[in-house]
Amino acid sequence: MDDTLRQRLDSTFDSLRIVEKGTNNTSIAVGRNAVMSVLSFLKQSGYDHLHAISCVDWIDKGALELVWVLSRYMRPGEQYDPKHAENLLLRTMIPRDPARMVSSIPLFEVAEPYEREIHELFGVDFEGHPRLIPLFLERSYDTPPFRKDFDTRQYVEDFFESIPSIVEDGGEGE
Amino acid sequence: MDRNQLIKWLEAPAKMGHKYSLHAVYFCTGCGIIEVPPSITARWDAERFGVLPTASPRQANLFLITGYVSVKTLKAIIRTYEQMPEPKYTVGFGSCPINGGMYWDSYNTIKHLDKYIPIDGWIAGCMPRPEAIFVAVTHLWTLIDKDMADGYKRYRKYYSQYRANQEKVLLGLEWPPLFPIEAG
Amino acid sequence: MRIVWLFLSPLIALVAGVLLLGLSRKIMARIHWRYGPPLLQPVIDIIRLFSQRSASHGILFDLGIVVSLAGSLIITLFLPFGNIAPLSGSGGMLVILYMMLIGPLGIALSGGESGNPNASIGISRNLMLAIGYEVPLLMVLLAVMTRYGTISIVEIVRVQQASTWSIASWPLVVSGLAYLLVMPAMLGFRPFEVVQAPQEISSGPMVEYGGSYLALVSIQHALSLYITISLFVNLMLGGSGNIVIFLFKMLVVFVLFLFVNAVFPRFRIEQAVRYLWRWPTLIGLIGLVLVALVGR
Amino acid sequence: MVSPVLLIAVPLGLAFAMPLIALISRRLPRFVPLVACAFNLIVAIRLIPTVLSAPVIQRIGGFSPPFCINLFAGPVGVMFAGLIALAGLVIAIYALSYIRTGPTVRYHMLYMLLLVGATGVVLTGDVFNLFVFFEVLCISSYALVAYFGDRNGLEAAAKYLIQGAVGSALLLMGIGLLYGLFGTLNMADIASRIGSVSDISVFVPLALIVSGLGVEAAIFPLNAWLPDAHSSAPSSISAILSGIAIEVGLYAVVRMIFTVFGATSIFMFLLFLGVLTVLMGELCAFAQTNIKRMLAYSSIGQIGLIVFAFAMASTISLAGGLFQLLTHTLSKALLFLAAGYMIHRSGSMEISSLNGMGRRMPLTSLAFSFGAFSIVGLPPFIGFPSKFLIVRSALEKQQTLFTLLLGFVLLGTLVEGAYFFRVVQAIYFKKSGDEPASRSLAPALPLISMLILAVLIIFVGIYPQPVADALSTAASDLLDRAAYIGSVLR
Amino acid sequence: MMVELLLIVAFGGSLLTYVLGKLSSRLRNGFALLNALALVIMIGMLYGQEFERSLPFGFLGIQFSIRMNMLSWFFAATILGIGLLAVLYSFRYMKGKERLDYYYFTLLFINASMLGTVVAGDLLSFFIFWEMMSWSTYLLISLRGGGKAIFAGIKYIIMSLVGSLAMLVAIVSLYTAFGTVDIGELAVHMQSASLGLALLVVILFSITFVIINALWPFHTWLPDAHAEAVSPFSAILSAVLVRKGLYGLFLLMYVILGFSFLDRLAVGAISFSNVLAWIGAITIVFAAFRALLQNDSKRILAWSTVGQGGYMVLGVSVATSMGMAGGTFHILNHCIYIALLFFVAGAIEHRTGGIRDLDSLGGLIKKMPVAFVGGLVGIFGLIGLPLTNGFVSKWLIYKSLILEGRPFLAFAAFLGTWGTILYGYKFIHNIFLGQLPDELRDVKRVPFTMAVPIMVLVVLVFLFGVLPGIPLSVVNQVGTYMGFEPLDLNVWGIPSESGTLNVVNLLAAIAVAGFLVWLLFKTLGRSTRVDQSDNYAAGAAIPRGRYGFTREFYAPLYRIVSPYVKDFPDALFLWIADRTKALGGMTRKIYSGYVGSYVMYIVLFLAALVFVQLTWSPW
Repeated sequence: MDDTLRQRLDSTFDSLRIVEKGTNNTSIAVGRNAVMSVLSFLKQSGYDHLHAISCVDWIDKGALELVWVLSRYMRPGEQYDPKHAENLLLRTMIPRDPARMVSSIPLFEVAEPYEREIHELFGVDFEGHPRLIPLFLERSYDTPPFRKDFDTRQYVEDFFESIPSIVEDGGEGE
Repeated sequence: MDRNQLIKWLEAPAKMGHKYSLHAVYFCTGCGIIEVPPSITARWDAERFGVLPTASPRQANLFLITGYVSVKTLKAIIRTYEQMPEPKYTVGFGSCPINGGMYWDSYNTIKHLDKYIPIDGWIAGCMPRPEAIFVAVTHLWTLIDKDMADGYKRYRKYYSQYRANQEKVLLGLEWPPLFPIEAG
Repeated sequence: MRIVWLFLSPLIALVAGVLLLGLSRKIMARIHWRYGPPLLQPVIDIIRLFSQRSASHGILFDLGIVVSLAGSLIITLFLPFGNIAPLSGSGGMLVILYMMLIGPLGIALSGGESGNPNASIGISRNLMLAIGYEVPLLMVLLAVMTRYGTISIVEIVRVQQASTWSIASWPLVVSGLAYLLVMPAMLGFRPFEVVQAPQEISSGPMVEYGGSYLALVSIQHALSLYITISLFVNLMLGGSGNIVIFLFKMLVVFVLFLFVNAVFPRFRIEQAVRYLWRWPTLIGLIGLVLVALVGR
Repeated sequence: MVSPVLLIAVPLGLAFAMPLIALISRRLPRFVPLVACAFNLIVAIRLIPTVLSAPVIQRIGGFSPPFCINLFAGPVGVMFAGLIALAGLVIAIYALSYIRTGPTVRYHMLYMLLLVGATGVVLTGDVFNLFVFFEVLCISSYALVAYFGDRNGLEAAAKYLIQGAVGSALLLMGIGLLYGLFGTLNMADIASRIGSVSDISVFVPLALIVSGLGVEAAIFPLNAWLPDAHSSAPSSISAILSGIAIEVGLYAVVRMIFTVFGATSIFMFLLFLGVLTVLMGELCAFAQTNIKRMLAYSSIGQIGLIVFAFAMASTISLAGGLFQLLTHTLSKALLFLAAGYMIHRSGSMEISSLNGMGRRMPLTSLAFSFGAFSIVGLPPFIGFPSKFLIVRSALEKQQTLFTLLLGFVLLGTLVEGAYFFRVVQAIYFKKSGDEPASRSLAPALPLISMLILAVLIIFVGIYPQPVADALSTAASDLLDRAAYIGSVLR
Repeated sequence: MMVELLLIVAFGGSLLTYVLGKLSSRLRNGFALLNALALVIMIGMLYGQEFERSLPFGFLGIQFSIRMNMLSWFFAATILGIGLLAVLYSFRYMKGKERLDYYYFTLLFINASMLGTVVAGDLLSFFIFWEMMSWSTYLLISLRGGGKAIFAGIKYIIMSLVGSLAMLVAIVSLYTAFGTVDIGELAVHMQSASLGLALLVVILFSITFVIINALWPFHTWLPDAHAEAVSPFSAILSAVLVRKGLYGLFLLMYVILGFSFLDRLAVGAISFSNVLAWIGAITIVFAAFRALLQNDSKRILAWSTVGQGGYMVLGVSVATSMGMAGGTFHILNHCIYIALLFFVAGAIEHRTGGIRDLDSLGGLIKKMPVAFVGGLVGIFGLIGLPLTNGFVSKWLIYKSLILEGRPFLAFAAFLGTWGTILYGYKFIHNIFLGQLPDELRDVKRVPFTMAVPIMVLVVLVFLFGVLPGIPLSVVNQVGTYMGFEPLDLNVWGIPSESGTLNVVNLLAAIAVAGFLVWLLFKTLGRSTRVDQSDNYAAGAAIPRGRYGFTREFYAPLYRIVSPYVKDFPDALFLWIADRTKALGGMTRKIYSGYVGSYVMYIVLFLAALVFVQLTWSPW
């Protein structure tokens, strides 16, 4: 992440924290409602490839953290060179119970399946998402399975054990 | 082909036929399938036992489920099992179909497969080796001999229970029940 | 005496066909360095299939299989087998050519009835492959028929018995070569195994065949194997006087094409038809022209 | 036996009496042409049996033949007169209800004059008399073409007038030269003296007369007036024009060449001219979208066919030519009449506007298709025997040139078949987009006239024998000059 | 006296049907059926009679005459048989459509005029009936209206006009040469005819007959005409009307000229029969591969008619007694199973509301079993499977070709058969087999009056296949009439020495084998009926209504074959058509509308006349 970008980021956005951990591992923490503007700014400055959106469940802080993984392959004015790939993480915290977030599909079409996955597994509701239908799971669960407060063993206990095994001898002989 | 083999052939050709010609539908799910190719090629050669991979379930009588069964895969397994012609045997391959294996506490995997479709034989082990398949096959021979491999009969007899379990897990199937379910 | 042969020759054909099938699986296994199933594995398969209850898609689904097997059985009556040819009098080569058509057509009708797209794709591939190999095959057959000036196959065999095999006689060696190039396609062996490609269209027309249907179809497959090879032996290799030599010749031919089958990958249907309409047809055409020039 | 001069005198008298009759009552003059034509038809039919044996020579003015104007009522002449009377009668019936607006009295008078001119040209035996009647015919047809008085009607009439005038001037010069050479105007007299003069001095008048008459007879280079005249004239007039006027012009050309000049060497030129006319007519018609222009061009094609038949100068070919002339008169009249009412109903002359006419005017479209099928020459209709005779006469020549030219002519009929069938299909099988297909028959009178023509077409088509015999005697009469001269100068 | 009555009843019947139609449709239908039935009975009574009688009235000095012999009886029987079935079929098929009186009148009028051509004793009446047949067919082809039907109609009438003009010139040149048009007398005169005249007559006549018989270069009108005509009429069109061309060829080659005369016409290898044979061969192969590319049920059948025409010409041109018998018998067989196939296609179109596109049909075997049986038997006959009538006639043709030592022609014929198998199966598969689409779920069965003709023809296909002796005896008599020694045959087949055909062994073998296999299947196999949705789809439930493979059924073959089977005769004729239109447009420029140029033309004409006379004085 070159310095010119850092200064421009600081100047345009106020509540912004940039953390550098080693080479090529910078992350930007930003407020919930500034995400879209930062995303579009980053997109204009070359970070146009959204790898993935992932979600972390900070149950003790009572918040869900959404992480956009972006990367850039050519500095403005330079030729495309895969060796110059620079990755960037954009983090934001959203409350757990009214877990609601603006969908980033207008900026990145590719975000559609990621947002559906997060909606299905973390229960985050993305406004403006065209098709928030289940992606992997056959069944629906009251607390989304990937949340920490979802006790999977308990669920298995209640649901799978509850299914009776086949009563063999009940019927008459063959 | 000694004498008593011949007598067995004459007395119960169907059973002997089934023993020595087990055409298998390999249901490639989970990590078990990687064990199947070596078992049918030069090193282990399943064909010696008459075990041959077939293209469609209609042509098969052995159903090998080779790995963990997620909820979505169960729908395909039930569909394939129901499309196989009648005297059919299923073998659960590896510990996952038996009791969920290492995914025992996962919300998305089926723990006891025999609650949904009848299983005739199990091969324990978290990825049993190809020889284990042949042990299973020979074991299946003895079961067929003693008429104990009657999974398909149990399925027909207790179909209502099986169907109930299936519908409970899969919230409604897209095809009608295989056998008519009596009231209740 | 002829009545006995009337019932015996289909049985012999059946046994020979099934043995050939079993042998082919054994030899393929040996080529793969595998031990391979017992020789009578096809018989075991058929017994097991007959004991299975299967799903039917309608009357035509059953009738088609029955017609195709009946058709193949009848051809064995027309083909001379060693010196026995029970019905060869009533029709000759033309009847054989048309009856060879009933087998695939019967399966095509019942496969179509099964309502499965894999079956329909398999059938359309089968018919395309058929018109592919029919072009050179017809040239070869016409060359043979015009060369010997008759359409009765018994006559052709008798002339070959007297003189040399037709594959060795001058103008027909070219046609023989074309016939050799076309045989894998007729047998449905590996370079041209587009019809029952298990990996691509899950065994083509046979996708919906269950127990007894699959049994009848495998019997029909064995019979068509027998018919194709015995036709080749009769026309090209002079179909010998007694049965043993006849069977031996069939075995040699069969093993030759089995080796080809064991090592070749599979054509795409378009490549197969383009190949069949290029080299075998060219050679067949040259053969036909030579026969026409050399004169009767 | 009634004298042929009545054929001319009565209609002439009635024509001039027309204004007086108009004074008596406005609606009466419409029936005068009807009466005249009927009378003519009866007289002609009465005359035919006598004339078939020997031609009737009628002296006018009491002098002996070379000096007086004589009428030559041969089989050809009388048959033509009958045909003119028949066509005139039918079209007069049609015109009763078709011509309502504008100066109807003048229309009927001119119509009568046209018929008189035509009958006169056909019957006269005197060259100058031929010119006089020819002028009467042409002038009345110029006037009638401009009857509607709309823009292209007037323009077409003007063009027709200019060309006709040039033609008549040439004709007059030719006759003057003839008179200068032989000092007589009687056809038979000229015919007998024609051999005594050097070739070139005979050829010039022949060229002048042929091209003069050719303008009216619509032979290829001279027929530029026909498409405009026929398409912008009222339908009844274009019917009478292409039915009668052209045929009479053609008769005059043939009479001049065969009997008066006896110039047998010009036939080869006429042959090529005929074939050229056929091809020109048919090809132009093929590219037409206006129904009346198409029918006009098809008339050119048919005329070319008739010229082709006449130019072969054998009795069968002349009989075929006359038969084809009869076919053309009847079927082309029927086509124009039917087309007239279809245009009247659909409002525009475009073929596309005729779509679905089969439902709206079933009888008229049936008549139209009868006419179309008979012009193309399909069996049960009148066109087939005439085409058969022409083909037979061409092939009887046993020369490859004639077979080749016949091939071209048949190609012409093929093209003709193409565009006529296209129209028939448009009428029957195309749906007319706009208003619902309310069945409204044409008024009774035109239907009657169309019905008469249709019945004639089918009857002669099925049983052509009597007509064919009569025409062959007429053809032989046209051919032998000696008999003509002998009977007149005896 | 009977033949005149036949003609009167035929023509009178058609006119009366029209008149009755005005009164009530039931009366008209009843009368049409009665008329057709009466005609069939009358032709039955005329079997075996052989006479030639001149009629009282003539035409321009030429006497008409009537001629009845085995050849004309054979064709007349096919015309009236198929005519009866077509009339019966069209009661239900045409119900509810408009212009029914017109339809029935033209249908019976065409049948009558075809009858006339066959019964005509002299060439002029033959020509008159021929012309009436062609323009009434034109009127019936474009019955349905709409752009394509009109295009098909115009195309047909122009090509048949070319044919009939050529025939007119030929007939008249014969008349001028010998003074008579009577077929009997001509046959005598022709032996002494000059070579040039004979060549001209042969070429002109064969142009007409090749056009009507839709052989290769002049076939282009047939596919359009069939696809656009109503089904009962396209059945008549392809079964019988197209075969008038063959009747003409028989008349020309055997009755008038006699085959010995034709060989004299040959120059080196190019003899008349050779050229005809090669045209037939090209037609077979070209039509077979063109039919593969079609996607409309009627167009496939139309192209198969073109192809089968090639077989008949092939059989006839070999001109041995066996080839002749094969060709003639194939005419009868083809007329049976192609009419059957068109009735089936019509029934499908009638029941599914006019769907003819093969991609949107399927699975109709469940809903229309009668149509399926008809279609299957028709396709079997078309292919020529043993036990069907097509097999016997194709067997005769192939045998004569091979024994005559003409392998390349035999190769073309065999290739044609394989092409037939491919498009025949496509016809059956796309319509009857496979998944039944949702919108066709409530299709009703084939109505009774349409099922009767289908069933009659199915019985005929098998009857003539199993007992070929019956039809072959009639074909033998036709052969003897044309100067060929009859085949020695018994009821079951041809016991000749060089390779016999014995259908009874075939029948017995197939019956026994079939029964045995059925027994094996019934005892050993136990199967349960399963609905079409219970199908293998790699574990998934099948998508409703979209689970089938019909589109571009032979796609790889299309890619290989399509560059070679472009229909260039069709393109050629269309190019000629619009060239003449352009030429017409150009010539119209002469009438430029400017009167000055008109007058200039007159003066120029005069000047040219005089100038030519002065310089060369030719006149």
